[in-house]
Amino acid sequence: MRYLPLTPQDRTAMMNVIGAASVDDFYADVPEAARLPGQIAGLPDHQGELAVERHLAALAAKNRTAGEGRFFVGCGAYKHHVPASVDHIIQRSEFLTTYTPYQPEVAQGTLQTLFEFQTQVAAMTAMDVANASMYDGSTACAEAALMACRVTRRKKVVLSGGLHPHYAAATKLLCEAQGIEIVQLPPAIDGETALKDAVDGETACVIGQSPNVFGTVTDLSDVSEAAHAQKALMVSVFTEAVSLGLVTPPGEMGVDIAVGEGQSIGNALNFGGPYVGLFAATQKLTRQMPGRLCGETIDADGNRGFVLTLSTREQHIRRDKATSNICTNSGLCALAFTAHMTLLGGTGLERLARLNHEAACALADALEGVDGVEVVTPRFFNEFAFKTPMNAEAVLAMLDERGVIGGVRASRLYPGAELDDLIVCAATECTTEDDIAAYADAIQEIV
Amino acid sequence: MRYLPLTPQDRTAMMNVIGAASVDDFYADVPEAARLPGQIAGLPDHQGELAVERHLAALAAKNRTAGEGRFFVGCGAYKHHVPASVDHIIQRSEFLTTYTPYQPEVAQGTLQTLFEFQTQVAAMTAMDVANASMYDGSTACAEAALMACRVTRRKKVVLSGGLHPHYAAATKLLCEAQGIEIVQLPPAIDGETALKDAVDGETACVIGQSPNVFGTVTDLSDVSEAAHAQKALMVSVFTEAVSLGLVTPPGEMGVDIAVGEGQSIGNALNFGGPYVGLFAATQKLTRQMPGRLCGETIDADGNRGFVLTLSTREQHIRRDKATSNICTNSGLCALAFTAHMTLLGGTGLERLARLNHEAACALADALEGVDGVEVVTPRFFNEFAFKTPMNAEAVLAMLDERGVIGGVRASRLYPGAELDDLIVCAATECTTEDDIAAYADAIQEIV
Amino acid sequence: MGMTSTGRPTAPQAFHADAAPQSISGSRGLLQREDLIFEFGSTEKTGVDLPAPKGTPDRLGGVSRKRGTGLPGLSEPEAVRHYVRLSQRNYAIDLGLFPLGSCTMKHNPRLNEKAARLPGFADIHPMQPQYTVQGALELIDELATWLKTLTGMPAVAMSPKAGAHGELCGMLAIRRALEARGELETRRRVLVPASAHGTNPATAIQCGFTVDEISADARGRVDMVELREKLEDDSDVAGIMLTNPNTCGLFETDIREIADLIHAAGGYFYCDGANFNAIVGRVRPGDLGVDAMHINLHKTFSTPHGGGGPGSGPTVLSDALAAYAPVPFVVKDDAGFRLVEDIEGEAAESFGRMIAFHGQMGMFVRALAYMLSHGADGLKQVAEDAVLNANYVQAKLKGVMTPAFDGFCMHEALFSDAFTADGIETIDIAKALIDEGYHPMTMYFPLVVHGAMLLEPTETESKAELDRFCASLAAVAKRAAAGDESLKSAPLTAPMKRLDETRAARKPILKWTPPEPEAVAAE
Amino acid sequence: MGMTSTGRPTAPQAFHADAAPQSISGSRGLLQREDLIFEFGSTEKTGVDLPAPKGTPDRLGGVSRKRGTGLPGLSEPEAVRHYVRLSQRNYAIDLGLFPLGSCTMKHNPRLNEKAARLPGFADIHPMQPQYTVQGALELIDELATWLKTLTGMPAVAMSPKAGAHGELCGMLAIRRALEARGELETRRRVLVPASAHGTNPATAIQCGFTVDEISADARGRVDMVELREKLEDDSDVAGIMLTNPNTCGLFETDIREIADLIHAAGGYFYCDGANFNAIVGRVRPGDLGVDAMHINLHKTFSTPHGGGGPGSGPTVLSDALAAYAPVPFVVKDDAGFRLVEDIEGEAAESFGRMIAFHGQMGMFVRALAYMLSHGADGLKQVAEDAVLNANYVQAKLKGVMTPAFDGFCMHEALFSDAFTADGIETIDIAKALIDEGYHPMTMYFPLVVHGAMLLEPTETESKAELDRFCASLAAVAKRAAAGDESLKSAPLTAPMKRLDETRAARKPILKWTPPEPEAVAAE
Ligand SMILES: Cc1ncc(COP(=O)(O)O)c(C=O)c1O
Ligand SMILES: Cc1ncc(COP(=O)(O)O)c(C=O)c1O
Repeated sequence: MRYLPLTPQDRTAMMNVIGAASVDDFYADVPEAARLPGQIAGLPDHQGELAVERHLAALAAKNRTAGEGRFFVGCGAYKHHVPASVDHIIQRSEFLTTYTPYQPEVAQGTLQTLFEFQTQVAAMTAMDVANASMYDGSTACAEAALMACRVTRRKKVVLSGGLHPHYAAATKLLCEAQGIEIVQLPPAIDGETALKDAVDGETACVIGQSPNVFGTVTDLSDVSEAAHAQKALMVSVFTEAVSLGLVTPPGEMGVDIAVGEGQSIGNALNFGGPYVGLFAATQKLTRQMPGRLCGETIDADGNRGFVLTLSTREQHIRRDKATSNICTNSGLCALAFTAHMTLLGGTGLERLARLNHEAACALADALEGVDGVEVVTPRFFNEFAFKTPMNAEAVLAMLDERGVIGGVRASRLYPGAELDDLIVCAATECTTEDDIAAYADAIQEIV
Repeated sequence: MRYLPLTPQDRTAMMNVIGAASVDDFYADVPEAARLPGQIAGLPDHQGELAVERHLAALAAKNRTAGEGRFFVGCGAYKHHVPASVDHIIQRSEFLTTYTPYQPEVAQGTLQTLFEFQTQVAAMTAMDVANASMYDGSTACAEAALMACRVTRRKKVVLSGGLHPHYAAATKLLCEAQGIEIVQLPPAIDGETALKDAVDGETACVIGQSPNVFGTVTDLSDVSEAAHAQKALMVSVFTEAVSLGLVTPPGEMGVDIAVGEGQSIGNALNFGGPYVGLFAATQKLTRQMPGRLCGETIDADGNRGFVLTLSTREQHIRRDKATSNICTNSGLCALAFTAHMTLLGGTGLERLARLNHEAACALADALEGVDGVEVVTPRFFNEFAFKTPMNAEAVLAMLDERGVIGGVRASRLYPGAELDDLIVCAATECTTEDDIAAYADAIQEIV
Repeated sequence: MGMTSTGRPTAPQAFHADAAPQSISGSRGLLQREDLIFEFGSTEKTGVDLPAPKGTPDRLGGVSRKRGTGLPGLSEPEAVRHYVRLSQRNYAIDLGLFPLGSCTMKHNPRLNEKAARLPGFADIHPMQPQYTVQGALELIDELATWLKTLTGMPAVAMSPKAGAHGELCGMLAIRRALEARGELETRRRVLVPASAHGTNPATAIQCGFTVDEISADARGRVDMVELREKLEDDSDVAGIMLTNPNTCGLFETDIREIADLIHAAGGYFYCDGANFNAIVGRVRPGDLGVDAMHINLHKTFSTPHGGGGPGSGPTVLSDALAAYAPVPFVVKDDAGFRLVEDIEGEAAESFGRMIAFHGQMGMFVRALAYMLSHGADGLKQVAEDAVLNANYVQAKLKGVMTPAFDGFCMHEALFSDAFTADGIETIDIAKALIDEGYHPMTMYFPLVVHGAMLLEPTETESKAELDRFCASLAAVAKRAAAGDESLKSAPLTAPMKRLDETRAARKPILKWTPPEPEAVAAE
Repeated sequence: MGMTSTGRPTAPQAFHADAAPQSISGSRGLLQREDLIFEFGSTEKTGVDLPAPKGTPDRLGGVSRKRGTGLPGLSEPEAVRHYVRLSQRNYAIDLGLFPLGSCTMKHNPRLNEKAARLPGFADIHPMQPQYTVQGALELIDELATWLKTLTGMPAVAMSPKAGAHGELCGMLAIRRALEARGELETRRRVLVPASAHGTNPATAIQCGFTVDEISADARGRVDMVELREKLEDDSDVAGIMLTNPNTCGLFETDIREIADLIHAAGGYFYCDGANFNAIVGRVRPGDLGVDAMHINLHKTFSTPHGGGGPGSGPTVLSDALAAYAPVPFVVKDDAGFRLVEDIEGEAAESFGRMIAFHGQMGMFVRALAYMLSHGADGLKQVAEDAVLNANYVQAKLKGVMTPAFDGFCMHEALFSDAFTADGIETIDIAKALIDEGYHPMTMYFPLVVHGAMLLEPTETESKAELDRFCASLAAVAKRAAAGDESLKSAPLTAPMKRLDETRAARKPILKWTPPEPEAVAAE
């Protein structure tokens, strides 16, 4: 078997050194009842690369890729172009096949890139500190709620009506497990505006999103003020990291904890994972943050180097007192993120953001040109919701017949709610003028 | 521009250090007449990755890949499976972006792999020594002819009727430029058998091929004897390196110079290039070989290391007295070759060869099952020629309509000759039983 | 400077490896100096060419960024060089044996990387219509079948993004089950062995449970006497979190009895499956009475660790817990494959949603490629070779180091620091291994062994590599036993000397800040 | 051990950098010991799983191999590790500045690698029907258009597989032209400057010409006086092979006059285009009277050197030579793109076929990706930055080293060893650069300059990198001027000390042979 270096002779020689008669000796502790006669039944035997590759390629061929058509799906994951060099970098053996940098003398590559990642995320969010990544945006959001409760010693969390429903669900799940009350505001396109009235003296934190799940961008400053007035923390969420190049960042809105999804930068769509959760906060909250932190120090020769630090917050040291149970995070996706950001630079990020916004504006203009269509998102970055007189599911199906994957129906995000006529669509730097024209023409034909 | 690190400020600062007013100063020696007003006309301006990628992907999409259909084309290049790890290895920055290992202290990676490559090629061909690669099999063949003339101080080369016509052409071209007479035997499926009668006292070398362009495998021992009897050298050619796992290798047939195409091992089809020419010879001919040679030595601490050696044969030292003008060779393709061979090992190579042969045998059996079809290659490895009552070009077109790319018509290889009813087809480990059945069924329908 | 045969210096003071001249560039041979991007990048530079925006009026309604990020860019040549240079400061599986116990650092096949990058997997969106991603759903279903069959469990939740997340999944299922039984308020106590990985107690707490620690007995297994005591009053017992094979690298001899006791007590058995590599293909957790177990695809099933992630922790569930699995999950019917995304219908009892989308698709592809490559026969061999390699290492080292427990081990060999001279610590041995060209073993874990050294070679190491490794570690161990002070200055041949972690924690510097604040603003 | 500010050791004898302990493993930190595969591989091992052959009767007619190859295999983990470890013993562009004059070691964009691997380019067969590869033929045609437009030449031959092969192509075209004129027998003399690259004379000879060397004048250009002399009797002149910009990094001031003289003499002007990077987008060789010129796609157009190849050397041809271009070539007609493969019809006058197939497709894709990325505007900038960088290096070093010639240079800066103290040679400076973390410059070439050091930074180096490089080289140069003997022991920080090339040539060991011959046979 190609992945197993031991030869039969090796095995025998090693058995002799060990003084064991057969491998069965090593499994002597396995209860009789659990000992299998031979290999596990019902599964195929080993196969060569060619066979495996053909099997998987056949499955892949059954999927329609975002790249092959006119594609407008967003809602928490976005189709962007990732430079080829980013993939080359993350495939470097030394980054790909190494572990969490617990031995800093032989892990400076990973550690320096994490330090650069933290610096970039802090600058992009305009926050003081950022950690070395979480699983994804949704789990980062849940951890932010728990952190806010730890910090404020309160047990109530208010969720905006514009918060991505999956993020809300993941947050609700963990909070309720810890007896934290969740106040979920009803889905609303301009959901963040209602937040300030929902905060009270028991509130640990308010969680708003901008751009939100309907694409609406909102200045959360006054919500932050309202929260702070009640000694609650302000948590803000973003699912489109590229927006940070153009839209008011958390740090400019008095936010205490900023979390978001980093997929858009450096990472492919991957059907939802792996992605990279971004987590940033104000200086004074540093020691309450979940996840790993990379810090600067010196070595025995006095040279600058980097290490994982403040691990007394973490499970492997603090166990049941830890700020979170997270261990493995999204290291390699964070590397892809930081590599792409390094290529972009601040100037490139801003330009990329502008191109995304202009594409979305052009799309909105084109769709508004069709009568019966109403763009309902008041202010947006690269994503917005629009209404048609017809059922959204039917519209999307007809769009597909015309070669357009038009977006996500709000009813998939909010099964209960009466949002059957709403479609959420996104445009990025990958969206061409043809794509937009085709979308508008198709809608024209349909409604 | 993303590949250019200098900023406008950098350029100005550097100009000041240099003491030049503008870059035009550097081009002062350019004749007036040749100075262009601005950038060269008629070409587009720079584009981003996304645009370039889309342009090239569109071109790629206009080609039909060997992998997507039932594919039986051979004649000097073969569709094999290359392990994914091989591509990972050749994409390592340290292998991909380095130069010819002229500075051995910082090139041991390249040098040790070349030393291993030479050892593998020598063992596979059963010859004493092999060089560090040539451009491809055809140029290796031409160089072999020139080398034979240098060694024997004779000016006549005999080419078998089974030698790949493109190899023959490339050889003829260089030989005639040096006033060497070429005796080309007429195309013949069993072409090597006629060779021994063609050698005489003026002959510098006889060039035979096994497996030859019609797939015929031949024991060249007696041709070698005939050549040696006339003090001529025996040169043998192979275009399918995998055959070395099963077919009698040059070294077992008294061959003096063995050359061949190494594409089959480690390298993709690439529409014909880059490929890797293999060149091996007997010990006593070492100093007459063209191309680079890597040799073992020690460093100042007495540790074993490797260097390029015997460069007094080469153009950069010997200039007009050099054994060849070759400089850049096929380094990275040789790395792919040696990496794939290392994964295979001798045992794996033999098994791979058997699988290829069995696929070809199964194909031959299936086609012979169709009446009107005659397999005309007497002995073969993974490729053979067959006749149908119809014109080969027409047959291939009809096969294509049935989803089968059936091979190469002999008339494309030999425009002049009367071989219009002949098709040369190949099978490899990638050929499935379905592919073979489909081929037979299609032929059945056609003839 | 001289050297004894065992590689001990005759002149320790000369240990500051400065024999080679300091360079002007700051680089040395192939080890290139590389500063932080903030120190040499520029906002004037970019490695990405983007068309110029048209400048059309925006629709941001004034919600726009005031201050730029001030982040520097690099041209592509500089950026590629930056990361390639930094990469060479890392140790990796591809460079050598990586004996981190409990981490299963095995070879990562490149076929997996290639497969995961097929556009059909990498370029599909989690929210695009389900009929356009049937191949993806089928792959998830196929992988689920492998996981269920290999573990002998009826159900599996694919959402968890890593092992700890899988623990969360399992414990939330248990929580939901107790809730369904109406016993959630009373049953809060979760038994966790002292040898457990930190994520276990942390997870229990995160699910609102309390942790009750059980000690290990002299054999390194659960102390059954203590366990029985703790179960005498079992009315408040929610369950147990037990790692098997455990973190001492031993199979829990009494595991079936433990399962029975816990079930009899009205609790559930969560098994930490991080060490599944020792038994995959040979023993099915389902036959051991397990109710829930996470599987680290990034350990047993070879998906790369990537310097800290991403991972993937699908969690198998028993009949008792299956109904509570999180959404979304894939079901197959005549129409094809379908995602159940909402808490209703088939998912009415689900404990909820853990993440935004459908789990770590990229890791699923890799893991399936690995399973198909090994097959059921190969996976059994994987476990056996992993265990063989570990026992070989234990056998070769037990003469010079102190095995924590008697007898054969499973996939990892555990030693205590009993053999070391006073003043020499586990960390000194670990750092000295670096000078031998190896990554250190897991240190100071599990906590039940003093100065623990946990070695897991995995099955992808050859005998020759193991022999070389054992000879090297034996030599270091002898130095430790002899109290060789020079161990304190190890490593000497790594890119950096020993780093000061205390200093880092005392006044944390968690990001780069410009020498003078203006510098950044002025971009 | 102490160090002076310039990095010179205070105690040279301590220079044998053994301060760090010898390891038992043979590895040191991140530098892993790695033997030859023949020393640790085994015929029992394989990294490839192949189905078992059926054992059906063969059709080899007895022409089958007697003795196995005896070659060892490795499992995939061992193989990957072997090559990854070895790779780290290489210097590369991705690691740092690679100032090899005449080699144009510029950044290799990864987009090019990605594009070349598209199945539509990588997985198509050179002999499959032409209507199934229209995209490939179109790409070749598009690249040809770029090359013709950038050089201002009417035709281009795509067959040549590298620069030297392109020279062969050009000289064979000239040979064919002379033949067509019936003057082949009389015109055999080719003028080649002494400064020419070795491939030039070697190529001339390979085409059956004789070489007549012309010296360089004090300005490093062709000595016009001597040239005129050599053309006095011009009846036997076939042509001239001239590199421009030449190998001294200078533009041939009199190039138009040279072209006119050669043409007047009845000969042809072959221009070695290896240094095209200095003028691409700014000067068209077609405007200089060139008849043929090869273009190294692996230099000017960024295709990777791959440790020695593959390259690609398309050769542009003037009207005088176009008709003699080798087959195959692509033509476009209403039916689409078509390959002319035979010496007939449109190709009746072709000099023949150089290679088996259609040239280096893989390199064509990369080069076109690079051209499209830069565009006509970017390529001009490429030349200007390349020349700017070279002049910057020359300006910063001319104080400490001896420039070979006065004035500005083009894309490379040439120095002689005049400044070095007796006993210190160019090679010592080169090896000392390695300790500074840089690849040495081209040494002892061109031959017209004593102890030549030819530096070509290329346009893909940043100012910061150039500054650091110049400071390092300046320091080394000062040591050389001061006769610092310690330079002789450089490099000290590379994976190996200076290697004994003489020994290697004296009794060549060109392959591994087993300790006892039996070993291999007995597999
Ligand atoms: C025993 C054990 N349990 C749980 C975990 C946590 O897994 P992950 O890091 O994937 O969250 C680990 C990983 O180190 C482990 O070793
Ligand atoms: C001036 C000059 N001419 C010709 C060549 C030969 O090119 P290639 O190595 O591609 O054959 C080179 C390459 O080193 C060169 O520098």
